[in-house]
Amino acid sequence: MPRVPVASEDERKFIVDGIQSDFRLDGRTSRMYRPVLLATDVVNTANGSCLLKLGGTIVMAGVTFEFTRTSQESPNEGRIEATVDGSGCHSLRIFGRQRHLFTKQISRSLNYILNNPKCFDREQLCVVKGHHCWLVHVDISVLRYEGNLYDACSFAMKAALSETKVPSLQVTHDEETSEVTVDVCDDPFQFGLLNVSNLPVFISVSQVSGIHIVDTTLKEDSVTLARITYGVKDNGNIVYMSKDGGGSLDLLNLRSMSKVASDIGPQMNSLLLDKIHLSKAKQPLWGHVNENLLFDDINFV
Amino acid sequence: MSSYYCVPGDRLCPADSARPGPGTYEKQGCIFASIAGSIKLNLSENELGAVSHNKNTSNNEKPIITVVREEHQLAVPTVGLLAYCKITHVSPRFVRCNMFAINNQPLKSICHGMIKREAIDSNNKDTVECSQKFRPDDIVIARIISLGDSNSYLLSTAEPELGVVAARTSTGETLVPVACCKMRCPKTNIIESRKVAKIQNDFIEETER
Amino acid sequence: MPLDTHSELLKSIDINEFYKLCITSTSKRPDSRSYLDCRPLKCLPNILQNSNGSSMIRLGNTRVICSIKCQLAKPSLKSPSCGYIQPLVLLPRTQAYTSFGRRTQIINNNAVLSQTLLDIILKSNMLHLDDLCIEQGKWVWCVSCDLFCINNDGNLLDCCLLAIVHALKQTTLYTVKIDSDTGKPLVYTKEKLKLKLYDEPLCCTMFVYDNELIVDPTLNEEQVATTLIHVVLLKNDQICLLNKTGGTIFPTEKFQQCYGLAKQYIHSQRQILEKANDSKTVE
Amino acid sequence: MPDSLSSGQQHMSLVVPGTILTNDTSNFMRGHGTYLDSTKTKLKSSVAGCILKVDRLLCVEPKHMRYIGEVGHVIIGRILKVDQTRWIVDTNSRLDSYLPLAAVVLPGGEHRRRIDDDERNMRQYLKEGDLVSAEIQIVHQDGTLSLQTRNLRYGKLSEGILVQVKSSLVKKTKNHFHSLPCGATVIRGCNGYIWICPPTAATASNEQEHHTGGYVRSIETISLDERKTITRLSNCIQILNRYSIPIYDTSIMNIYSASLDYEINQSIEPKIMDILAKQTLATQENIGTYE
Amino acid sequence: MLSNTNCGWVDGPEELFDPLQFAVDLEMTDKSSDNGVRDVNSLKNDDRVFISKGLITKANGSSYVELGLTKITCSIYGPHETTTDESYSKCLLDTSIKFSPFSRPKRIDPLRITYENSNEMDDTEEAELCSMLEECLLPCILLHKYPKSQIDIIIDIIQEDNEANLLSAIVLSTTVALIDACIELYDTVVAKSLKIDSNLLTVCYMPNLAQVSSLFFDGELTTNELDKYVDECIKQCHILHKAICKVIIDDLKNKDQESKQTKIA
Repeated sequence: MPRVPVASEDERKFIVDGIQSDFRLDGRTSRMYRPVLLATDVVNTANGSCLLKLGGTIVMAGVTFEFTRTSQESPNEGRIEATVDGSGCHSLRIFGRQRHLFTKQISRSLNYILNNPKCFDREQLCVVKGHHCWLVHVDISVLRYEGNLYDACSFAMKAALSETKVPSLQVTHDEETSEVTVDVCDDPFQFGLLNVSNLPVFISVSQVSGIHIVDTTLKEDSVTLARITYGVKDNGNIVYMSKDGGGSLDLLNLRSMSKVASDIGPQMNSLLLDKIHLSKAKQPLWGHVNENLLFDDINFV
Repeated sequence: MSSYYCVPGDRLCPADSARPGPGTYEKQGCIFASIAGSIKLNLSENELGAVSHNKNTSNNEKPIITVVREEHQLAVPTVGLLAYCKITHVSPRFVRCNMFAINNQPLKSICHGMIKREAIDSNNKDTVECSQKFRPDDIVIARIISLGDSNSYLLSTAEPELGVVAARTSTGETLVPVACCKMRCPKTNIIESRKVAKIQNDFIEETER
Repeated sequence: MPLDTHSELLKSIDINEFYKLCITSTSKRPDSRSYLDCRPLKCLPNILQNSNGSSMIRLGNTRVICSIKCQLAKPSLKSPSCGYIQPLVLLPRTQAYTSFGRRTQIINNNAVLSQTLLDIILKSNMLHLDDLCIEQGKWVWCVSCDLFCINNDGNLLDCCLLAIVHALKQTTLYTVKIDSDTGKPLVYTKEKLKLKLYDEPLCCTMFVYDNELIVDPTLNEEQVATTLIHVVLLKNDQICLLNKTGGTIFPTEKFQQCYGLAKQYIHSQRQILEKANDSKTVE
Repeated sequence: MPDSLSSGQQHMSLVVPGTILTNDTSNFMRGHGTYLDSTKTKLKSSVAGCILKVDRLLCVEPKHMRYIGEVGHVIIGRILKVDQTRWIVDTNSRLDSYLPLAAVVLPGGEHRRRIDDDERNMRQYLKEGDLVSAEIQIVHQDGTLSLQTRNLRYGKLSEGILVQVKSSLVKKTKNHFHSLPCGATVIRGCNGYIWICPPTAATASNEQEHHTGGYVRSIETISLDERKTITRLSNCIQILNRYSIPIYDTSIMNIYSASLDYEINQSIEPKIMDILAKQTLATQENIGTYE
Repeated sequence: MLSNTNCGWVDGPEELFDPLQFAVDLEMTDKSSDNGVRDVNSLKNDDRVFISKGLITKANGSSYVELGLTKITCSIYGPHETTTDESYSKCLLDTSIKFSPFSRPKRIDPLRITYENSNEMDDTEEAELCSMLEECLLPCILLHKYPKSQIDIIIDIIQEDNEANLLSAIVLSTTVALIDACIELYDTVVAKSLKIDSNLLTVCYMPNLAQVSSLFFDGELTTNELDKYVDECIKQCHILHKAICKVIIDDLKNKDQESKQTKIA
């Protein structure tokens, strides 16, 4: 929760009244998301990248690969870790000292769903069982924060991973001297893709005076009593759940909130997939990244 | 009387049969305990069960229900309470001090207080000189008049009963009060000027409470 | 007990005044002890499951947990046949939140206490570092004694030393054989053998308050005390360490008195330790 | 933004840092946003913006910048902190601004003594997070602003929406308090904070201000229609800001009337925003310039 | 951060090896240290609770809790004065959780135990526990009763049994300590974790107000299954709550009797 005042008492009253009459500050209804804009493959240096706008919240995700040895406890799995960095974002300053805790919390949540075998199978990152695997970094940097960073980050992560090009390798296994040699094949147009069909998206449901709203803006956060962030798969199953906001909930609210999440989750999931397809189709139109066009809406879908 | 005990969150009684006192809070038309301790009802020996009968009593004759812990109470600086403090720094406009006890309950960690010049003495406010009223390391009783800003609480000694209760000379002799604004060193009869607290019995009761 | 508000107030105003008043009025200490009797002592062996040996010492309100962990290490080049022993005292972090000492101060106290304990252990040769050697120049045991103070109410050195001795008595080591061709150690967790102890140094701390010797100071008393005296005795009542921090000058015959006090004080300690061990063996 | 050039400011020429403004340094004085190069012969601009020429003084006024206050500006600020004798206010300017207790008309009349317990009760009048409309009284050397709300038009703001826009889009005019025909009141703060509130509340508070300066909270809740107008206005103003179209009551009304063909929650979708912006620009071309 | 010399010895070994990693006969020890296996039935037999109060004398309130084999001390400081402007109307919480060097089968390097508060090192496991704990406590403390002040909650994990009941034990100890510190609470909050195969659910619950103050889930379930899990957790919470109340009230009774006797004497 923000550390400097965001809205005065009367403003809060205004917001709450609006939510109770199902008419929010920007005219949305309680179950409506702000428009999602997506542009994929925006950074040459990353294997996969995307720029995602959720209303005023803008995040950029980049996926890079690193070649390492497998760990002892899981010999035939690769490793993947997400980090959210808000240090470049001016509008996150309202969190004051807590700013880093906030981004760290989000990256923690993202890592939970990445390391959950039911959401993402890390065996596809294994190159040689027990020897070599990929260490995948998903770096998400927050460019602008206007609420609901959890969802934006999860959308961006899924979009970036779904169009990530896995460098293809040739593994030659020598029998007598049980040596494994791995070399990257130099053809840039030869690559594999990751399977992220099970990867969930975050749906944060906030409770404001008994009404459950999604995709809260910064000002709406200042009247939020409690918020639960759900990780929802495309089949509506819930794979992650954590609460913040410093309020408490009774069981009825809890139930209805999880219902809301599992209803909206699949919708957002499919919407995101459509966007990903569209932007993939659109990429040839404007070729590779072109910084001064980057933030122009015509490049987004 | 056999006392009832409760833990925080225990429902004590409906809100219309009593008034919430210290250690309790009211929510959803009921009074709950907010600390662990024994339940006390003032102005009526009758037990909890009996209270719920006289529902239709008007507010002022409702008993106040409180929860108390004999062996350990928590001292929180609140406006209107009396604080023991030790003067740390004297400047022309104000006096800084450390509160170490509130209503005779020692604080676990000291709080910073400030007595403004105009809050030192009730009579002839404008001619007050801080250095003539307090000296560093004096022990002073003062009343908390405001939570002040983020740095310090605001205190006042503008009552005859408030002011210095114990002071020493630079040589470490304990001064004895001789008048409302004078203290004398017993060894070398030097008179030092202080804002002396006039100790009265009823006032002592107040601090004891 | 009903708290006497005025003495409490005085305590919070000026601890020295308070103490003087208490001593002069009733020639007893604030917790109604006489000068020469110490607080109730309790010893619990083997309270931790994750360590080779452990103990908890409770002296009045002071509680110390000692955990002995034995790990494998490479010996230093100076002394290839000697193992390591590393006592480490951790004062309660909670002290950093009260007026008692800032953080750096606490860290320094940790260092001082740990060093003193190390000296005592080595000088009193209660255990020989050669016993900790598995294979010369290759593998030795590193015995790390973590002393974790749950609550510090004075007289920490006595407690820590008690705790270490008590825990080391419990300590068992795995038998280790060295694989001849790979040089890797092979650890047999089933077969354990006790750590050999050759002596049991124990400490008695006392302090002087206007020419009175007072035993087993509490935290407040350590503040008002003008000088602190530590006497560490071995089993055969030989002095292993005698330490007097500055403060008052002090006639030599006083030291005889100290020695006498320490003797009886430590005897009682030993008895309690023995009892604790026996009771544990009975279980 | 694509349309920033066609935003009715063609008569001012835009420059980027390092552009040579003039070669004869004798006849021109160096103003804000300009510097003399090492040879002391050329006057160059140090910021990107439009040239401002006040007879011999050459200034360059940056397009995007934090608000730089001038005496007499009507601004809107948010209370950050309550200090001993003053409120610390955020006014989107480089440094925090101050609203001294003496510069506020307190409930119960003009000039009253008993300053000491006013100091104690400052939080009752304005506390952290509250919004005030005020006028800049002094601009200090370092750029710190001190405000005043002595005039009864100013004071605490009650229910409504605050929209933050680029301060360069709000120009000082005679009137900054517009009660628009569509049934809402808009206060255009020169610091880029724009306040939209229902007319009822505004007038009510106006009446109150004659006694209290708006320190009494209005009780009546806002009807849904009023709320809709306010929301539509706030969305429209955000579009104006996004396409950096200068914000006057006329431009606001233009885009508002244009937006009426769409649902309110459509007006946050990029395509619709684009269309609306284009339409308003077109209408303004027809009407002509603003001043 | 403490440097090596600060810690009392200078010539320590560069590297330490856990003997168990060379063990040749490790089957049973391995099992015992592995958590996932025992947790299935842990929700029956791990409920052995031991609670004691007020053992840390300098603190306002403190507690020592054993839940199963997990041993935890908690001490409360404050509410004491703080100078941050954020806390003018409400009270701030500052939690700091640390693992003792011997809390885990593998020794934790004590050099990591600093005397700073937890905000500096913010990506450790301790930090995560801290944020969970704060989330769970915020709804149940009457923060507005302690303006411009701060409550420090310091927790030392002496021994960890399994991750499933760690948070539950932490919350339990904190509640008892808060009660001992006489800080006003809306309710005595209790927490319970269920770990059934790969699903880990933790619920912090306030029984009297029937409010969930915090919850965490990792795994995969449909909403209906999830609701069932939550119900089960809450049932467990009620049992735990009874236990606490009994302990606290007995403790109060004893204290009063003592004080009466002293009055008579």
